[in-house]
Amino acid sequence: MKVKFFAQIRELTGVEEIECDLPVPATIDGLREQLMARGANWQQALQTNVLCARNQTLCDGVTPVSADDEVAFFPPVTGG
Amino acid sequence: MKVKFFAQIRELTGVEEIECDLPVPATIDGLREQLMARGANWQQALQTNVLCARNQTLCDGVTPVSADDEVAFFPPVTGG
Amino acid sequence: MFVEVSPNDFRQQDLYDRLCAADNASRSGAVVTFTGRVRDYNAEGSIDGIELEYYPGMTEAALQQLLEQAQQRFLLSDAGIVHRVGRLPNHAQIVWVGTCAPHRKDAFNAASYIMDMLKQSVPIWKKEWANGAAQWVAATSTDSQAAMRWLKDTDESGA
Amino acid sequence: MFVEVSPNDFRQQDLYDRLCAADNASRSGAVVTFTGRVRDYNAEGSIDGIELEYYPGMTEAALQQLLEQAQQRFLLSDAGIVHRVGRLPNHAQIVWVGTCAPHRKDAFNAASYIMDMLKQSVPIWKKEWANGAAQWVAATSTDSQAAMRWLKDTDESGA
Repeated sequence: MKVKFFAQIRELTGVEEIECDLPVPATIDGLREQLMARGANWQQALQTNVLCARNQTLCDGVTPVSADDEVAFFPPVTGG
Repeated sequence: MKVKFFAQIRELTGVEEIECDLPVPATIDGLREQLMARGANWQQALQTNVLCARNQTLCDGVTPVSADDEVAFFPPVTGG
Repeated sequence: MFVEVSPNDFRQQDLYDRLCAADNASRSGAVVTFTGRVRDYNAEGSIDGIELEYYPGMTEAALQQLLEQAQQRFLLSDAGIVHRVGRLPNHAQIVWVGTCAPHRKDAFNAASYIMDMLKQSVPIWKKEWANGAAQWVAATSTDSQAAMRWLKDTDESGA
Repeated sequence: MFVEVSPNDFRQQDLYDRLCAADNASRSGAVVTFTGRVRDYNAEGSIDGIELEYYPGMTEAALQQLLEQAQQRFLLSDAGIVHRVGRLPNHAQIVWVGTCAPHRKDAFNAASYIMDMLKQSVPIWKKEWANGAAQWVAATSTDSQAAMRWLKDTDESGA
């Protein structure tokens, strides 16, 4: 599945977008745990104050994900 | 003194502006009485729901007037 | 600050640029504009334009005083009002109010306040045309004398 | 209704004309526009412009949803949002919101509502530049998840 990162989270992970295997469990929280295992910077980036979207719609940690989803992690918004 | 009329009051009196002698008493209400004595249309025009200004500043019936003042009578405003 | 009363139509860009021309206005974070236009109906049915009468001199002074009062009440960088008079067809622009402020709440609230006060307390009178005849619009304020009280004495303003 | 997210600057007249182009919009009595611009300071001192990041696709969809929600909440004839992204210098235009309505209260309230919701719930992230370095702006909302809740499920909107 395609996973995108924005703002502080993009800068901390050092990537804008990656391809990930379907996590176990196949939920947003499962994916987040899998990503945080990649290293200290990933853990820092995704530990707190993170919002997520599945297929460009805001979602929760318990939201299920499937292989063809686009998931995104980003901090609280500060636009306008 | 110069006296101006606007909107419905201008149409009822049939004049935009007239020269008047200083009324007795020399107040807005004195002037109004003097004008209303001119005829039925004047009475109708100035009887109710009339605002007045002395030298382009809103004023009351008891406001004194002098010979070189500009006085105006007009209905409640409906602009914008 | 600027105030203009004239029969002429206006362009949005010109008034926006004029509002923002002052240095502190050009640096403000928020700009709000309001434009009022002739509706093609009233409570009774369709109308065929309006006609606005004003009191040259007093109307401009009242608008100017209104801007000063808005500046005392809200944190504004600048503000302007342009009001047309005379015969205006349906959908024509009637009035423009622009406000510049460091923060958007002040810009919104000031523009809204200016329009509310303008409607009830600036010497402008409206006729509506329908079926070839024009009828004066009745004032909606229940106590128009009270509504215009703020114009009586400049010392009372900004209370 | 229109939504646009782009690095390009915009002209007030163009957006006003675009907003009023629809037939029912051109006949509306009230038009309100809000323009947000880069302030040259923050709480710490002077800054040297900002940089805005967005989520192409999701940002536009959120803005579109916001307009639909405003139309359910207020009596609007039309509305539009244009938001710039990328590096923007001090005093540059950032965002434009325009609303058309039969009555001015709806136009004012809808524009103000759209800006409030946009600030707390549309995927855009801001960096401020100062002394050659850029710092992400911290979100002001105490519960940002709750603030964005309305974006989760379109069925919940307009409640």
